[in-house]
Amino acid sequence: MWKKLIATTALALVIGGVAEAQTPRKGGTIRFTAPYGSSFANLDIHTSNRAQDEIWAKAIHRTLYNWDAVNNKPVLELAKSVSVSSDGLVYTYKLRDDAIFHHGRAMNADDIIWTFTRLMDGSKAYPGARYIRIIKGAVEVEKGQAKEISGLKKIDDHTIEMTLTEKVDPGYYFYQSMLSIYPADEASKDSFNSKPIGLGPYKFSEYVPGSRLAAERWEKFYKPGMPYADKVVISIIGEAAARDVAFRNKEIDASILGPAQYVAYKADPALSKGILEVAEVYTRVMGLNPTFKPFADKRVRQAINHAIDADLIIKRLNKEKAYRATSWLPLSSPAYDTGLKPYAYDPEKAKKLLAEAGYPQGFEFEWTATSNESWGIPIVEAAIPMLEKVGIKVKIKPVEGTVLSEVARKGEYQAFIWSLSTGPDPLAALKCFHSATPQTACNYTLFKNPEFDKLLDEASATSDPEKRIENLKKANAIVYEEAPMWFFNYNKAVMAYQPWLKGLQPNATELAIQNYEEMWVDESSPASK
Amino acid sequence: MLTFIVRRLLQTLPIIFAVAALIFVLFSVIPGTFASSMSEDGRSVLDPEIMARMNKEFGYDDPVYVRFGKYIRQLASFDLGTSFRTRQPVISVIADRLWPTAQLAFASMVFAIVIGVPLGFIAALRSDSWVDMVSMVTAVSGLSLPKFWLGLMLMYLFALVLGWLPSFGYGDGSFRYLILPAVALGVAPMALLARTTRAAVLDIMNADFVRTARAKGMSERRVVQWHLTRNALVIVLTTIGLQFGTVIGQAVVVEKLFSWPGLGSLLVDSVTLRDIPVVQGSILVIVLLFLLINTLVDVLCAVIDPRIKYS
Amino acid sequence: MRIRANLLIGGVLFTTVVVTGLLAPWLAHTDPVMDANLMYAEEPPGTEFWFGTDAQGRDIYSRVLYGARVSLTVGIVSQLINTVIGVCLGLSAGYWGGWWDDVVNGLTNMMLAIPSLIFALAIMAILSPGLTSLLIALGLTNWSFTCRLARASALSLKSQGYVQAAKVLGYSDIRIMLTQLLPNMLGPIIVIGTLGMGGAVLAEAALSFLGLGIRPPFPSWGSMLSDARDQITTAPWISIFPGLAIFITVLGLNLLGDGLRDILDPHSRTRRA
Amino acid sequence: MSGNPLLEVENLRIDLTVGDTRFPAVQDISFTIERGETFGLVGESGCGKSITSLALIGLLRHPLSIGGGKIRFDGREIQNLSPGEMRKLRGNRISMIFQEPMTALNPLSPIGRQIAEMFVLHKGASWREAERMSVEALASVRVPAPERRIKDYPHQLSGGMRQRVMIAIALACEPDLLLADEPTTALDVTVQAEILELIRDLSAARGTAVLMISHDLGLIANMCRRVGVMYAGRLVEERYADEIFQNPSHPYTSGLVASLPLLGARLKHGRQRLKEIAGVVPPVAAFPAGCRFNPRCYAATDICRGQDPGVTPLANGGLVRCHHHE
Repeated sequence: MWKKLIATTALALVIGGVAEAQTPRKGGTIRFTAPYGSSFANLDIHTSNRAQDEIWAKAIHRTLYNWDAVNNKPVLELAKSVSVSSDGLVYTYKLRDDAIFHHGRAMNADDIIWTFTRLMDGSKAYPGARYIRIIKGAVEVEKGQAKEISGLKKIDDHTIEMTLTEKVDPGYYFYQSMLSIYPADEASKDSFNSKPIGLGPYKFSEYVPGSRLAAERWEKFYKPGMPYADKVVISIIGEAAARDVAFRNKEIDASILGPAQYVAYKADPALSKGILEVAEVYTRVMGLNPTFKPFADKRVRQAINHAIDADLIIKRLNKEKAYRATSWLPLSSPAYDTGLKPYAYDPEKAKKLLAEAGYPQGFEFEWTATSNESWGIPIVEAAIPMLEKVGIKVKIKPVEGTVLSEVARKGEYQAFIWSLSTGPDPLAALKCFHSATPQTACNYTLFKNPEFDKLLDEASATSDPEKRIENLKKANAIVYEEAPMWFFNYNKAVMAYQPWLKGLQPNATELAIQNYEEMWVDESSPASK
Repeated sequence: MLTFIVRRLLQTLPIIFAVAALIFVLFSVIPGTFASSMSEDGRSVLDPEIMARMNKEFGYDDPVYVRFGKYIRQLASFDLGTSFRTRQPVISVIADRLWPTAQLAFASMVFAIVIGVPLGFIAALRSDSWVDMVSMVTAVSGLSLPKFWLGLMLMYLFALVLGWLPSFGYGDGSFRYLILPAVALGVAPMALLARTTRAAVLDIMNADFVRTARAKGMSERRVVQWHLTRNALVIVLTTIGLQFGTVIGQAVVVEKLFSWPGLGSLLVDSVTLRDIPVVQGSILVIVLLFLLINTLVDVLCAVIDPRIKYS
Repeated sequence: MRIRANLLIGGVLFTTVVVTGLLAPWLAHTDPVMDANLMYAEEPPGTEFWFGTDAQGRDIYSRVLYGARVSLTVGIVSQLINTVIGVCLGLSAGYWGGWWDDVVNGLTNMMLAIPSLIFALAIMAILSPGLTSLLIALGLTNWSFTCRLARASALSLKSQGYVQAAKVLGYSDIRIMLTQLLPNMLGPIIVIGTLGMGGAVLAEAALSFLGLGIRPPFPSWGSMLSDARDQITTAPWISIFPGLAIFITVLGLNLLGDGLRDILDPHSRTRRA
Repeated sequence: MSGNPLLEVENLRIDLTVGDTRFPAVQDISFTIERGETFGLVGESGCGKSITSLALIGLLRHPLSIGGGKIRFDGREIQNLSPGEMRKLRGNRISMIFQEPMTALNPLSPIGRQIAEMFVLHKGASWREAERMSVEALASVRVPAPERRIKDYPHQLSGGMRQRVMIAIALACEPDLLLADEPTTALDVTVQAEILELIRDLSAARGTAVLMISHDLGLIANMCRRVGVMYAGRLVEERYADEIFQNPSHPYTSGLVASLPLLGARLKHGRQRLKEIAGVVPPVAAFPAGCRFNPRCYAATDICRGQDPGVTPLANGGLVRCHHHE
C-alpha cells in the first residue's frame, strides 16, 4: 500500500516535471468542472466552506497562505516572508508589494486586517471565523466586545504583526479560500456580490448561476509569466454520468471520477493516459456510538474491524479508488505510522472477541448511511453479509448528508458511515478525539482516553517538530487500539484530464481545487484559441 | 372578459395562501439545518459556535408560530426572505433561474404540442389503422420511460455517439443547448397530448354537430377546419395547461441531469442544503407560474368556448 | 378491436409482473440482499448469472424479480391511498356540498397547483428516504384527479331517483354514499388508479435519481436503475434490466388503463388525459 | 325528368360489420317518394329507420355501410357516387334535420355562421352576403329579431329555437328532399306542434319533399301522405296514412295503432288500457328466422317461424310483408 502511494506521488511529480519541462503555452481556455452539486453558493467566498465554491474562488481570490500540493504543506502566498517570535506566538509578515487587485489597486496591510475583521462579524456567522479565532482578540470582535482584533497590527503598508493564542502553525489555518483577502474599499459595496474583485490569477468576467463561472487572465498577477491561459471557464456538472459524457465528448478538460468511471477510464487505452491520482486526506469510517451498549465494549468494536473484509470491498466496490485505512490519520499525513498494520480480516477472531464481550450470538444494530457510492449504503450493503457471518445483524437507516451530519453531532445514532477530513494538519485532525472536544464539534464517538489527551496536549505545547510527530503517532496508535470506529479507507481522488491540459497539481487536501495559474492548454485543445 | 380574468385571478389567491402555509409547515419539520448541511461533505467541520450563530441568524431558535408570523408578514409585502446560502434576497436568486426554466418548459411544451397534437389528430382521423396503432404505441411507450433514463440515453446518443449536440449545460443559452433537455422533458407531455388529442378528436368526430356539418355537404377537410379543430382545441388546451405543472415538476430531474440552471435544479439543491427560504420561494413561484398559465388557458378556452363564461 | 389489444397486452404484461413478484422466492436464484459476493462483482450476463451481477456482486436477475415486489407495492399501495383519499373527499364533497365542498375544492386545486413530484420530493426529505416514506409521499400527492372525478359523479348521481329513494327510506348518508353512489363511479376510478400506478413506479425512479428514493434492504427498480447510471458505459446490464422492468410494467399499466377505460368509462375518453 | 319520382329506393341493404362478419341491419327496403310529397317512416327504436335516412344522404360510417340495392335520386343512382359528388347533393338538394337540437349544432360557433356556411358552401356566397342571407333564413323560420339572434351561440337558445335554426339550415338551399329524423322527439309537447307546422308550411311553400322519421305513428299520420312501417330492418307495411289507421294490415302495425291513445277512443271503447306489443326489437345479430316479428306476433304460426314472408301488394298501392295479413 505504501509503495502505491509513493508510486502515485511519483506519478504526480512526473506530471509536474513534465509540465515544467515543456514550455507552457500562452492562450486558450481552461474548461474546468465543479462536480460537487449543481450550483455555487454565491460570489462571496467568505460565506461558504464548501469545496464546490473553493473551485471557483481559486481562480479569482488568494489567501495569506496557499497549499503546496507537491510538498504537501501550506506555504506563504500573499507574504514574501515571515518571522516568528521565540515563544512561537507572534508572527510578523512582510506582505507582497506586487499583488494587485483586479480593480487596479495594490494590496496592503489594511486589506488583510479589514478582511479578517469582517470574517469575525459575529452576526454574520462566517464559517472562516473559526480559523481567525486563533488570533488574539478575534473572539472579542466576534462577541461584539471589540471593534478591532487586538492581535492583528499594521506595522506599515506591507508589514503586519499577528499574535496567536496558541502555538500552532498558522499556515494550516489561513490557506483556505473562505479566508480570501478582499479589497477593503470595494468589498463593502453591494456591487461586490455580483462582481467579485480579488488577487487571483483570473479576473471575474461572467457568472451564470447554476451553470458556470468564467474569468479572464489578470495581466498584473504577481507570479511572473502567469497565468498562461486567456480564460478559465468552470462549469457546474453535478451528475457523474453527465460529466462522463461531457468529458468523452471533449467538452470539458478535466473531470473528477467516481469508482465506476475510474475502472472504465483505466481500461481505456486513450483515456488511461490522462488520469491523476492522489491520496486525499479523507478517512472513511464507521463511527460506533459508545452509548449503544454493545459498542461500549472495546472488544466488540475491534470485532467489527476484524469482521469486515475492507480490502475486498475496496478492491471490488471502490474499484481500488481508495487505500486501506489503518487508523485515523491518512497516508499523506506527516504523522502517518507505516509500522501500524490495519486490522486483519479474521471472522474467527471477531467471533471470539464477541463471545468474550458477552455476545456469542451477536446482536443487531442500526447503521445510518447516506447514498454515497464510495462511503454510503452501497458499502453498507456489501458489509452486511460479512457482519451476518459473525452473528451481527444490521438494519440500514438511510439519510441525507445534511441529516447525517446532524445526527452524528447529536449522537442520535448507533453507527454511521461517513467520509471525514483528516488533514492536512495531523494535530487538528487528532483533536477530534480529545476528551475536551465536544461531540458537536467532531468527537462524534465521544472518545475519552486520558493517555491520548496527555499525548495531544504535549504535542500542541512543544516546539520540537520531531517530538510532536512522535506524540501524534502514538496518539494515532491509541485510536487504532481503542477502535472507536471501523477504519475503512482513505480516499484516492482521481481526476481525468484531456491530453492537452497541463500543469495539474496533486492536491491531497482536495484534488478538485487547483491553482489555475499553473495550468495551461496546448494547441490540440478544441478551445486552444 | 376583463371581469372574468379578474375573477379567475382572485380565485387563485386562496390557493397561493394555502400553498404558502402548507410549505411553511412542511419545511418547519424537515430534519437537518442549513448549518448542518455545511459540514455534510465531512471536509471542513463547522464548530458548534458558528452553527449556533447561524441557526440564530436564520431564526431557527424562534418558536414556530413566531417564524410563521414573520413569514406571512414578509409574503404580504411580496418579500420571499433571504437565502441562507447566498445571503441575498430569495427573489433575486429565483429571478436568475426563472428564464432558463421558462425556456426549457416552453421548448418542451412546444415540442410536445408540435409533435403530439398532430400525431393525435392523424391517429384519430385514421383511427384503427396501423398509423393509429404505431403512433399510440409510441405515445404510451414515451409515457413509460423514467425521465432521467431517457435523458441519459439521449445524451449518449446525440452528444457522444453522433456528436450533434452538446451534452450538458446552458452554454450561451442558444437553441443547441436546449434541444436535448427539452426533448427529454417533452416526450411525456407529447405522449399525453397525442393520446388526449386522439381521444378528443374521436369524441368530436362522433358528435352530432359534426354529423350535421357533414349533412350540410361539407368536405372532410372543412369539417376538420371549421368544426373539429376548435372544439378539440378546448380539451387540448386544458390538457396543455395541466401538463405545464407536470413539466415544471419533472424539470427537477431533467435540469439536474443536464446541468441546466433552472428553478428545478435550484430547488433540489436548496432542499439538499436546507436553504429553506429558497425552497419555499421556488415552490411558491412554481405554483404561481402554474396558476398563471392555467388562468391564461382558462381565458383562452373562454375565448374559444362561449359557454365557459357563463358557467 | 384496438380496445381488446390494449387490454390484452396490458393485462398480460401486468399479470406477468405480478406473478414474477409473487413467485420471486421460487424463481430467484439467490437472496437479493444477502448474497452479495464481491468476488463476483459486475459479471456480465451469462449462464450462471442470467442478467449479470451488480457492483456488490448480487445476482441482478434475482434482484429484478424481487424488485417487482417493491415496485408493485409502491404502485398499488400508493394508489390505494390516493384513491381512498380522493374518493372520501370527492364523494363527501359532492354529496354534502356546502362549506365542506368549498374546502375540498380548495384542497384539490392546491394539490393540482403543486407539481406532484416536487411535493413528493419535499415529503421524502422530511420523512427521510425509505419505503414507508415513499408510500406516504406518493400516496398523498396524487389524489386530485380521483377527487375531482368522485365529486363530479356524486354531484350528478345524487339527484338520481334511486339515490333520492334511498334518502326517503331513511338510509344514513354514509350508507347512501357507500352503497348507492360509490358502485356507480367505480369504473372510471379504477381506470385512474391503474394509470396512476404506472405514474407511481416512474415517480419512484425519479425520486431515486434525486437521492430520495427507497433504500435497502430490498431492491427497487428505481434505485437499481439510478444507482447504476454511472456504470452505463462499463456495465450497462446493471441498468438495462431494471430499466426494462420499469418500462414493461408501466407500459402494461398504461395499456391496461386505456383498455379498462374503453370498457368501464366509455363516454369520457377525454376526462383525464 | 319530371316524370320520375324524386326518390326511389330499391332493395336497399345496410350492413353492420363486426370483425369479419357482416350482418344486414337493414334489408330489402324499397319505397319511392314523389316530388313535394311527405313520406313517413315509423318504427320502434333500433328498427333501422334512422340508418336508412343516413344511407340516403350518404352519411353511413364504419361499421355501417350500404350492402346492396339502389338509391335513385331524381332519376340518378346515388349509392355509388364519389364523396365529392355526394357532397354537392348533400345540404343542397337533400338535407337533414336531426333528433337532438341540443347537440346537433356546433357549440362554439354563432348560429348565424352555421346557417351562413350553407350559402358559402353551396351558393358560392361570400361570408358577408351569407350572413345577410342567414338573417333572412332565420326570419323565415319565425325566429324573432333574427339580426340580433345570428350572433347568439346555441347554448343561449331554447330547444325549440335550436330546432328552428336546424330547419333554417336544412332549408337554406331550398332542397328537393328533406330528411327529418325524429325532429320533435327531444322537444316539449307544446313546441312540437309548432315545429311540425313549420316543417309542413315551409316544405309546402318550397315544394320540398319530406321523409319524416318517427316512432310516433300519430305524428306521422298527421304529417304524411304515405307511411312505411319498419320492423327489425325490414319495411313491413306501406300504405296511405289514413288507411293505415283504419285498416292496418300487418300485425305489427295493428299493434302500433292499438297502442295509440286516440282522442275520443275512451268514449268509443270505454276505459281500457292501451295495448302494448310484448317483447323488444331483436338485435341485428340475432334476427329470428322466418318472419322477424314472429316471436312477438299474436298470430304467428309455423310458417311464420320457418319462412320469410314476401311482399304482398294491397289495394290502393299498399304493400305488406306478412303471411297472415288482414
